[in-house]
Amino acid sequence: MVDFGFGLVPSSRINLDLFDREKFEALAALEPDVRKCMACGSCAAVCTAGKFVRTSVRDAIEELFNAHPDKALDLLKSCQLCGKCTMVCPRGINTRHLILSIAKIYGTK
Amino acid sequence: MKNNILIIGGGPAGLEAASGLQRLGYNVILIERSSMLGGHLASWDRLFPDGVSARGTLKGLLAQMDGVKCFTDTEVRSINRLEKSYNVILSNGITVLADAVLVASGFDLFKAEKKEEYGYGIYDHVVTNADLEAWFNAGPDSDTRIDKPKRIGFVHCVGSRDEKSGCRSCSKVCCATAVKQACEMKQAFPDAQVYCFYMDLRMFGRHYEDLYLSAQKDYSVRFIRGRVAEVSENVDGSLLVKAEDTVAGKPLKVTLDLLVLMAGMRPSAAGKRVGKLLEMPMEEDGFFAVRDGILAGQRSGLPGVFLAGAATGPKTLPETVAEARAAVVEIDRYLSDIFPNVKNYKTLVRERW
Amino acid sequence: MGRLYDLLMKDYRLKEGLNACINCGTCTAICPAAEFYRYDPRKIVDIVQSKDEEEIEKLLKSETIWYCGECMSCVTRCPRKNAPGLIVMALRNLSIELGYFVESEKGRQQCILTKDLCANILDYGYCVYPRRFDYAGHPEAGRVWEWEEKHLDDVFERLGGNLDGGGPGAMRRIPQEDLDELKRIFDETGATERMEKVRAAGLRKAAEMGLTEEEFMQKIYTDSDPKHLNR
Amino acid sequence: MIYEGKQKIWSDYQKDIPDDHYFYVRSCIRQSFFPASEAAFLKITRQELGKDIFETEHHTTCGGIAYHSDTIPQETAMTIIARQFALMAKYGYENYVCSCITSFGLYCETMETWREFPELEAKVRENLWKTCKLEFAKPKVLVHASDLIYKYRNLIAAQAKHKLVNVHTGRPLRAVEHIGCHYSKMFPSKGVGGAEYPYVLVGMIEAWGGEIIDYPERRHCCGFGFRQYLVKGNRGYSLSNTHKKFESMEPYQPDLIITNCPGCPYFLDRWQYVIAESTGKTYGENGHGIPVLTYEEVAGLVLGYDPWDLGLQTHQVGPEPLLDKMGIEYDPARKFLGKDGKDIGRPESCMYLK
Repeated sequence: MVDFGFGLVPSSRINLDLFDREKFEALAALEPDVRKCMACGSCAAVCTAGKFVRTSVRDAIEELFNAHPDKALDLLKSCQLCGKCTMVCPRGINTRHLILSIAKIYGTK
Repeated sequence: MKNNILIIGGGPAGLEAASGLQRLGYNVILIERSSMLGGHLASWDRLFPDGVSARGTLKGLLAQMDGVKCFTDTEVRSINRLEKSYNVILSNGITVLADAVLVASGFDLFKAEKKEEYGYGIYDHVVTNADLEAWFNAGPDSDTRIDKPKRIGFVHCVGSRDEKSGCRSCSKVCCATAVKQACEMKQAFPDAQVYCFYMDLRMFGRHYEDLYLSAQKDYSVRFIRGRVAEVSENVDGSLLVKAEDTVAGKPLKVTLDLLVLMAGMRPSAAGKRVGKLLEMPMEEDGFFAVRDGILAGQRSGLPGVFLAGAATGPKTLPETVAEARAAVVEIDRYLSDIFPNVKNYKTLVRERW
Repeated sequence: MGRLYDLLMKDYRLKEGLNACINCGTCTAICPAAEFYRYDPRKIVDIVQSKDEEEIEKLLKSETIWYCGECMSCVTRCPRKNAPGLIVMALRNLSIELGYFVESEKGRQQCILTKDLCANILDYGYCVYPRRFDYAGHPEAGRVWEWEEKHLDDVFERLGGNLDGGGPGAMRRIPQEDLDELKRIFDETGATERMEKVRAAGLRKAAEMGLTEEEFMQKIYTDSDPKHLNR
Repeated sequence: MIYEGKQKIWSDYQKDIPDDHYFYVRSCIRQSFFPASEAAFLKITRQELGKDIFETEHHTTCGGIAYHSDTIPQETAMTIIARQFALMAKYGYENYVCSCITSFGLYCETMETWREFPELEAKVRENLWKTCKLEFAKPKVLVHASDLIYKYRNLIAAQAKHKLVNVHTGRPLRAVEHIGCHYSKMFPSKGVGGAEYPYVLVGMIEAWGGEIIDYPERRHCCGFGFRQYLVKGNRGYSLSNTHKKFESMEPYQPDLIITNCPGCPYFLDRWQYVIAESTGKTYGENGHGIPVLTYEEVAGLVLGYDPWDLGLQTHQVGPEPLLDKMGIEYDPARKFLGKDGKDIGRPESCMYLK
């Protein structure tokens, strides 16, 4: 193989065809409210951990839909389960339970 | 002698106003360009937000038309303003001396093929909101483009909020229509994955937000905040759709078996012709101007010419019906003022409440 | 209204390219750069229209504005008739004017681009000149170019070109009087000044990085920090 | 795919292309890498069709690549352009045809900006007089050289020696068309067929017997990106965009790619080489690439010109599979000879790409 000093670079494009529906259905069975998010960002705005480390329930849900569960977990790894997001969610999502459920379904441990 | 009122347009606005004016005792003549009454409602299947039957609603409107002279397949050929009224010659040869004219010319659906990058009329599995309603009406085998789709996308704002296609404004009804149709497609194809591509979800009316929530919760519709930028066709005939997920801030692609374009509401071409004959003022967006958007929403800039429904911009069906009733009141006031000596026979038969 | 925004608005490309953005993402959806760099043109337009001085300054010193390939695919699609590609050009122009471009790795590349392209125009009257397109610096030009480079005169003769020859034809030598006119255009319209400005800023940055001009040029030609790319 | 739908769009985007009398302006990239293509354009238009296409040695670059690499100010580019236009008028022409797509886009952009901001036009007019003592002028009609070949496509077909048909199977050859981004993406009305479904190359392929492939990434940029190629550290961008296109067109098994932009054929050709040599992947049959041709080269082949006169030996992806399908006779031994049979060696062979 020839080394040209540069090569193909990774793509950032979301490919919805890769979405793992079965796994998401398992999550929704545990916590149906995951579907109710309307991406308003209230949770991220009040997030205690988010002031120090990028943390966002909203973005994590989006990443799950976008076939990047690894990124979703990354966005939640600093969560302290303080529950402020649950208090502010206008759709009344039990975000703490949702976060725990995501960890359960998608977590490696 | 009674006052003659000419109503141009046999859609929901024209029908509702006609029955109201007839009931007050006026002599009402309604003309409709096409061969049947009902306008766009006649080709729709179910109505948001509660899914009531469009056919049933139209039946309700038509049931009160007794006494109204209706001419279908009829257009205005010429209009001349006289001192207090209008001399109107119709395409069927009849001349009407109208003391008031109600323009209820409605809207045209945006021609989706004008949004070239979405490939309507080019790619095999791209349809419009109207096509989908026709398919709901006519049954599963009525449209080969809709072939047991497993992945379905809805594109909001097609020909709306788009200066490229000559329309800056919002068409108001497409968001709710898209969400309604998304749920209906899920009912038809429970295994399908359904996506809605939106910029803002304008679910402003009563029960609309419930419809949205239900689409998410009960029908698993995925809402993606991003305008579809481009559609193309794969070698197997499926569609490749590109947008940005603006929540994630990343470009996105998805393969779909069916794409539904939410064609917006544009000024009716036939209405524009009438407007030209009357020299009735229009706004930049092509819809007719009203005298006062709050206090005189049914009055045009011309004496004795009134407006109702989507002729003055995108409206929901309840708004259209309410405007038609408002027009009845406005016309009645106007005619009582201008023709104080004409005795219109007001109905004495009380409704049975 | 802040200073940088005002400076930007003097650029005809911004006047042409910015109506109110609605953040719909059509530009990013089909942007060739958005997929391969950490790049979102929508956000650039949004920052400019925010008129936030601090954010605009950050942008002018950022890597972000150098990711665009100026293909202008975004222009076709924007529902508000914006031209994100033209907005990026105006930002780059201002970044160069203010000397901010050397603060980013991608921005510094202007030093070598300006030097090479302007030299080609002033020396030969062309943006590209084959004798200055070397296989060593362009291994992707292929084995065929490796061969052509060695036999450029013969290849051009064979293909009906007129390399460095008189009169019309492909790659002819452009008469000196015409090159002189190009030079006068450069002097009159700010291109010469731009060349000097870019070189001076580059030299300053090279000194700051402890590099000679040559080392600096070599470095900016080949360097590419992984941070530009997606993981 | 519904062909009639495209026809409707094509009929909306027809442009005025005068039949004759043009001032011709060359392309920097095309001259450097495809000099025989420009020679073929002049031979076809002047000798085969008897058109008046005038060229002066005094014209220069339009500055487009420097402008789009952000190395010269807008006003500099505009004044260089004004100089080109002034030369056209000086030699008595009012129709302007350029060989380069970047130029074409920049001319369109410039004229549009002048129209919108007359004070800028006045400034450029003044610059032009001050620096070159030339009278400001604007072309009556501006076209790209591919517009002209499109216009003459049926005349060329009438003189065709070969068709874009597989002589072994009798089937039309399957062509991918690649339009330079600056041809119509900025100003859809300036391109034949518009921005979404450009017809300029499709028309040629159809007239010469071939069949067009419409694949998902058809509209995507080749990835040149000016600075994204010119600086070595950025070339991953350029390569990756071409790669995206090839991955998308692969299932359609195209016989050739036809281009109208000077840079695109270079990139679509050379990046196939890089992909092959660095990953082992090839997109044609049996280790070959997909031949990438300029529209002049395709027109030349159709008219029976010798492939080596057309410069097909300077492509890294060998054209032989295409020549064989078209039934064109060629002498492999003469491929890399210089003028009058002079031996000038030959390129080294590649590791993966045949």
